[in-house]
Amino acid sequence: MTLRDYAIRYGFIVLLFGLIAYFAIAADGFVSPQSAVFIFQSVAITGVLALGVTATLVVGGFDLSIGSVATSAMMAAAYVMVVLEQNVVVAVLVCLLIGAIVGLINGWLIVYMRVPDLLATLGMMFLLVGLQRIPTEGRSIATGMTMPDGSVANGKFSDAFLALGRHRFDFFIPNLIPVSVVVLIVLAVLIWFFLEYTRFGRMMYAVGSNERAAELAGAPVKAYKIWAYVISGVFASIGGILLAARLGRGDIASGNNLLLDAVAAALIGYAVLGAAKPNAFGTAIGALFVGILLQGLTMMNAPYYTQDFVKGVVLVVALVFTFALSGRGRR
Amino acid sequence: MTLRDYAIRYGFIVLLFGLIAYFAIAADGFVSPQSAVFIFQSVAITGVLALGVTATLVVGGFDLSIGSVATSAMMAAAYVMVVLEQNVVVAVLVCLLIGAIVGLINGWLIVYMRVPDLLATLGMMFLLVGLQRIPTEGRSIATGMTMPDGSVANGKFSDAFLALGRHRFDFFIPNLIPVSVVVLIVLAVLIWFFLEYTRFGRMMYAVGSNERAAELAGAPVKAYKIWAYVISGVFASIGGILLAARLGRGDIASGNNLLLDAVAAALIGYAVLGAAKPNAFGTAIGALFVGILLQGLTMMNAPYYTQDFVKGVVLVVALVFTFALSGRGRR
Amino acid sequence: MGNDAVFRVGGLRKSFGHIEVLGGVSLELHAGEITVLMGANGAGKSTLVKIISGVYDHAGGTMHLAGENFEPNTPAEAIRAGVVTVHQNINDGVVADLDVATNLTLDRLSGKGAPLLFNPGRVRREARAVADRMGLAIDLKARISDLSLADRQMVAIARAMAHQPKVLILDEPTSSLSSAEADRLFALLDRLREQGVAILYISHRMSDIRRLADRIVSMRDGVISGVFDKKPLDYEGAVNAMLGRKIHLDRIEVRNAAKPVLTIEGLRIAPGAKPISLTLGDGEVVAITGLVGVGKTALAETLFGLRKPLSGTMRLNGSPYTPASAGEAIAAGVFLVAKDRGENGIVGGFNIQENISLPFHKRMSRFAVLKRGLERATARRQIADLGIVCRSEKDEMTTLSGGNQQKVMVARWMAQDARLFILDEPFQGVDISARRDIAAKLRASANGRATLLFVTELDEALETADRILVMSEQTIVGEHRNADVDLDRLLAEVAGGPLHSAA
Amino acid sequence: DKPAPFDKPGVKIALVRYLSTGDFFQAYLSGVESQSKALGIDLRVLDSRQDAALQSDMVDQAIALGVQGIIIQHGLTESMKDAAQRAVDAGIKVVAFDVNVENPKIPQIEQSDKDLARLALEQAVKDNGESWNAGYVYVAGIAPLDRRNETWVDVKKKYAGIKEVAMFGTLDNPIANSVANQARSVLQANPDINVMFAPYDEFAKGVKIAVDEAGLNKKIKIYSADISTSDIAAMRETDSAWAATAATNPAVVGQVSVRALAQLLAGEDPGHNVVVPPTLITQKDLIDKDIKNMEDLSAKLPQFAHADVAMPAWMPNPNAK
Ligand SMILES: Nc1ncnc2c1ncn2[C@@H]1O[C@H](COP(=O)(O)OP(=O)(O)OP(=O)(O)O)[C@@H](O)[C@H]1O
Ligand SMILES: Nc1ncnc2c1ncn2[C@@H]1O[C@H](COP(=O)(O)OP(=O)(O)OP(=O)(O)O)[C@@H](O)[C@H]1O
Ligand SMILES: [Mg+2]
Ligand SMILES: [Mg+2]
Repeated sequence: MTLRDYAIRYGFIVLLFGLIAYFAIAADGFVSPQSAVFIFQSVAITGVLALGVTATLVVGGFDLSIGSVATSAMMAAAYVMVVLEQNVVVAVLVCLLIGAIVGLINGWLIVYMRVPDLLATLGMMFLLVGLQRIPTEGRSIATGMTMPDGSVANGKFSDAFLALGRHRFDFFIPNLIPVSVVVLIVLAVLIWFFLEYTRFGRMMYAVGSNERAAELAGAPVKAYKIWAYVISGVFASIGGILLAARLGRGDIASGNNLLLDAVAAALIGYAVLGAAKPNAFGTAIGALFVGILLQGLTMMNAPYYTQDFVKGVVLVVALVFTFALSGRGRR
Repeated sequence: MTLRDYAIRYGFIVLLFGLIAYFAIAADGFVSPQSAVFIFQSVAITGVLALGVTATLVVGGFDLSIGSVATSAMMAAAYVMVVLEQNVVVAVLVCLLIGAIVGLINGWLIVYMRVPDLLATLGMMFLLVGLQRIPTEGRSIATGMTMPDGSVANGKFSDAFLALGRHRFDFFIPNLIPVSVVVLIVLAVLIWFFLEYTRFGRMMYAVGSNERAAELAGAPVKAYKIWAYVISGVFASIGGILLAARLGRGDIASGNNLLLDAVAAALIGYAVLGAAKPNAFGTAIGALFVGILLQGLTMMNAPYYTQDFVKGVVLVVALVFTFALSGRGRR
Repeated sequence: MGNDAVFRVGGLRKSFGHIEVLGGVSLELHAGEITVLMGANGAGKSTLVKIISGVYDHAGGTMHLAGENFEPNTPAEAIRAGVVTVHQNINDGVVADLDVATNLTLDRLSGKGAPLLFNPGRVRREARAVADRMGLAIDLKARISDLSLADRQMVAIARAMAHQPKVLILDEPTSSLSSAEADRLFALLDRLREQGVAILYISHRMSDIRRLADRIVSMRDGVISGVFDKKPLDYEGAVNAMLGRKIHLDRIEVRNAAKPVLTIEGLRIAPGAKPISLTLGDGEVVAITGLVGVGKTALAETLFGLRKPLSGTMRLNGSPYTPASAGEAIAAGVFLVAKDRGENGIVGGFNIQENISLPFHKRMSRFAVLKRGLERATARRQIADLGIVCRSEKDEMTTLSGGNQQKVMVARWMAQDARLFILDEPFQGVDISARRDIAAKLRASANGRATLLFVTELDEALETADRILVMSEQTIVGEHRNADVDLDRLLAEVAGGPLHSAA
Repeated sequence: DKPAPFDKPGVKIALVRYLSTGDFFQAYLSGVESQSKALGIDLRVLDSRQDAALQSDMVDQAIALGVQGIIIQHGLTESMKDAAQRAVDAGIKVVAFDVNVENPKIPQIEQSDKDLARLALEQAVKDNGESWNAGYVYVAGIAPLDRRNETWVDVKKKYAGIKEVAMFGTLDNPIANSVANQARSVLQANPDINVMFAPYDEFAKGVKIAVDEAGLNKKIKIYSADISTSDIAAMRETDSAWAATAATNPAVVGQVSVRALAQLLAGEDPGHNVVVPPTLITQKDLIDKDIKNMEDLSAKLPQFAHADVAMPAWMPNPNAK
């Protein structure tokens, strides 16, 4: 490998370590197990969403609805527990079901109705943003809330559900690793293994690169594409469950920022290890990268607007570096 | 033409008229010149942005930075007039320059640095969102504001500039048509004519459909792509100027929804007249469609969250109708 | 003719990474003369063409057009200087989403002097003129994406012709044309030759070369290995120079079918078509030939489960065979090498190894996890077997020459044993020696399966098959044992179909 | 017994909103609705969804609809000033809530952001003395937050011992989640913080999550503004760091807005500044009085349930059962 090849492959990782080194020196308290765990925790939700959208990127699609699926799942979890007074299992199942159904509808629209992916998922996004507010007429859901009909909702978030957001596992240090981080890591490893090492994952890449060729090689292309959207929907709903568990209520929010941050992580993933294609490992690193950047800047007391700015600059520079060097598509 | 062809071609238009007819009956005061003008005015800014992003869609790209370009232009206009105490011409030129420069950078990143379009423009979006807040440390810009250094900014929005947002031309009825609507219509006609009836426009479609073939046929493909982003940037900055002129201040919280609404309009445009590709006429109709829908719903006293929901449902249904019937991509 | 060279290339060099593809190529083109460039797959022909036409830059050497230095940085500059090229990859020549008229006049939309406004009426008139010159009978309003490959190719050629070029370069222009269309192209090339255009023509088809060549230049491994301009031209010498060895022309030994593998009865593939009945036997290689658009691909697709027959039955090894999808066909042991590899075969994001294993993931995995070792071993075996020119099994497909890409497509489906092996235009862009190799491999491995070939080129059928069937108007109209074929009858049966393309 | 025009039902008014998403705005709307109902008013809601330009158009639209009164809820001075003037010129009565339209004819309904911040900070000083290290959550450019910020700046000037060691904040949604992420970093970097001032309940919720996650809930106290049912639950948790919040009841503000407008329509003068006084709500209040939700709060803190503002004798009280 030439120096350039090394730069393409490891440039981004080097940048990441450079960043860590810089913050370690410049920001008090940046280097500690707690801090590391916290970075993971802060990106757990967007990371899970980003891993899901990676699946749709792999089959050559895109899913703009993930942010709203996450907030819909959060609202649904709260509604099931607080208003319908059901237990944690029902709440989690309802969320996952919502994710799967939305994914199925997205996939159906795109595959069978041939609506372009951006379009179908954008429509779904608007639809969900509205839908999730209808049952409570736009109110957030919390124990003791007054429903539109004047009654009071007396259910509460079960402790088991809240533990998803708050419990911490011991790991050398007691009470170190939160459930959400474990969920992130497990899902990342799962989807990474799935995409890289199983025949289904491989075929999804084939579908994304040349659909017709994959079909002529005997793959049920339509099914693969729909599955990708289902994965994306289910992952987004898991993100929503984590969000509900962390907030302890059903919070009215559009999820736009979740969408953008997740997409940023997945796209940064293109640059990791010079992959230049969607990949789960890259997505996870991309999410971490954004987390480290924001954590470090916040610890250095940088105002919020400089964080967006720095995020943008680093993103652009890192990507120029990777893509310009890798020379994909150069003659 | 078969019935189906008619349905594909005119289905969306019929839907539009159906909607208008429905609201005319159901909502008091929906049918009036003022109401029509109001609809145009309510979509003028997103419409201008949508027309710009159409140009990037035509060359097979995408521009996620338009919303932030518009708000940056708005902040810049306010800064130039209020803090730097310059006149209207300077303010407008600075805005257009910002749009053009951002477009050039986007184009350069995508064409020469080969950064994928979504990635490059997403990075630019973050960057601008941060950048526009730095000069005033996140404050909104209005006459009499205190600057970070403690001084007071005493410039004001010139009347000529405010007229861009507030003046109304007489048209049968006195003071009927606002400047922004005229701008929208002029830009829509311009870009429509450009894309459909000039060789540059045709070539842009060729570039979007098959970059390599266009290049081998002797087209300066790189230049066309960069131009598309410049168009998009400049249109977005015009949107920002209109926004600033209407608000009379540089408000950091405004313009959140511009990106998504503009993208929705441009994508709905695919369905108009069965085009199934980005086109300026469709984009304009798409923007109007959203405007009519929201206006009608508002007049029927529908709460805000049902508006998102209905927007999503109508969007999805209209598109399923068009794309499923047209059978594009069917073998 | 044979006097001053209009176009001269001297000592041209080009490398991709560490691999030198052109090692100092010198070439002259003369006005009013057709120079045929011959070379095995991967010899560097297309690379040379891309340098001349301004797509690639080069590492050394000179180019002169009419005595002046010629250094195009972009395709646009080359075109404006009068050097017009039809590239090998057809889809690089047309814009699928635009209509025929715009495609025919596409290059008039750029450059100085082009009218600013796009006037659909004028464009259609201009396109009509261009089409008429070529005798092209295509609906000008049709979208390219609705056209067959052959029609797309004709559109790309017609546009190049319309330029009144000084130098015209055609890189395998007939690889997907029928003989009727090729004849029209040849007639046109004759006219251009008379008008004094210098033409560089690249082809692997001997029939084209015999028909057109004034001079032959042979190329091997990135250098010119022979120039033949004495009449009568020494075709055999040219082939030997391009291969670096003598080609041995074994007559094929025609075999008779053993027990039947596939039996088709009363199969109708298009409304109004006569039913097809045929039997393919074990160990037999059968070629189906016919003009473009007579239904060859439709029949192939029917056998592979991609389309449903209107009526009729198929039996595979005696049991009913009704595939509903490619997946089911593959599971039943029916494999198809589809035509048009760029669209239907190659997965661009995958390397050679991943392309080869594509249809056999299930067989190459345990608990859904792919066995990468097996995958690699299979790819290596296939690369060696078919003589694919590449650095390793990890090469990206885009770095292979056209012919080698085609070999990968054949290699993919030969990686496992088939019951019925269908190949639709498998020799597209493959050089003579590789074609013989593939044909020999097909024949050598034919036992245990039935092999069915769809080819437009009659030569290819004669070189490969035990039996030749003729197709016309969506049905089989003739059958010949490939020994002492009655060529007159065969050609008459071929011509019995419509002369125009279907789409 | 009610003065004209309220002697007959069917008086038409419009509520022109800038902000609508969130509990505060939902509760405000419900207050507007309940008071309108009590007065027999036909209410139109025009929702600009944070589009300031659209909001000013909506005033024109309301004029075209022929309403008799308009409530402008939030928005920007610059964009609403002219629109409000046009409405006044058209002979329509207008009141404005939380946006200064700089018009002597238009009563300004206010929930006094300065008072909100002041009440919360006074409590903070009472609980923690006059010197502490504060983390402050603030995003510039949002009008009510800017006004609350002024009070914070004043308080810092007044007490030299109060140090702002970190300032952070974001409006990325879900806001509480994003603020929680930031607050975690801030707490990690500044272990000396003992008071968090988060003058917006979404901010406070985020800070509370971070404080809990960092296990610092006994060490840090949170002071905020605004209240909702879920805020009450969060404040009532055992060892909750959320010590106090100052709030006006958004539903009451909504009712007051309608009442002030009704007074104008009836020819009375509600005064130019109609201020709805805020209430301080401490953790101790909530626990001692066993307040679990907004209804309990209204029932047990009467000053929260009803403000005797813009309340002439003829005015029906929608809260009266
Ligand atoms: N972009 C590229 N990167 C690396 N190697 C390349 C690239 N393009 C071509 N090559 C290599 O250059 C050599 C010449 O390829 P070229 O396409 O010129 O062959 P050709 O003579 O046109 O063959 P064919 O008859 O098969 O079309 C091949 O070995 C090929 O692998
Ligand atoms: N009028 C048409 N419109 C769309 N597709 C068509 C039309 N005619 C044929 N096709 C498609 O084009 C392909 C080629 O058709 P067909 O089988 O008739 O040609 P062929 O004899 O195989 O010719 P070729 O030599 O070009 O492969 C088939 O997949 C068929 O479905
Ligand atoms: Mg070639
Ligand atoms: Mg065929």
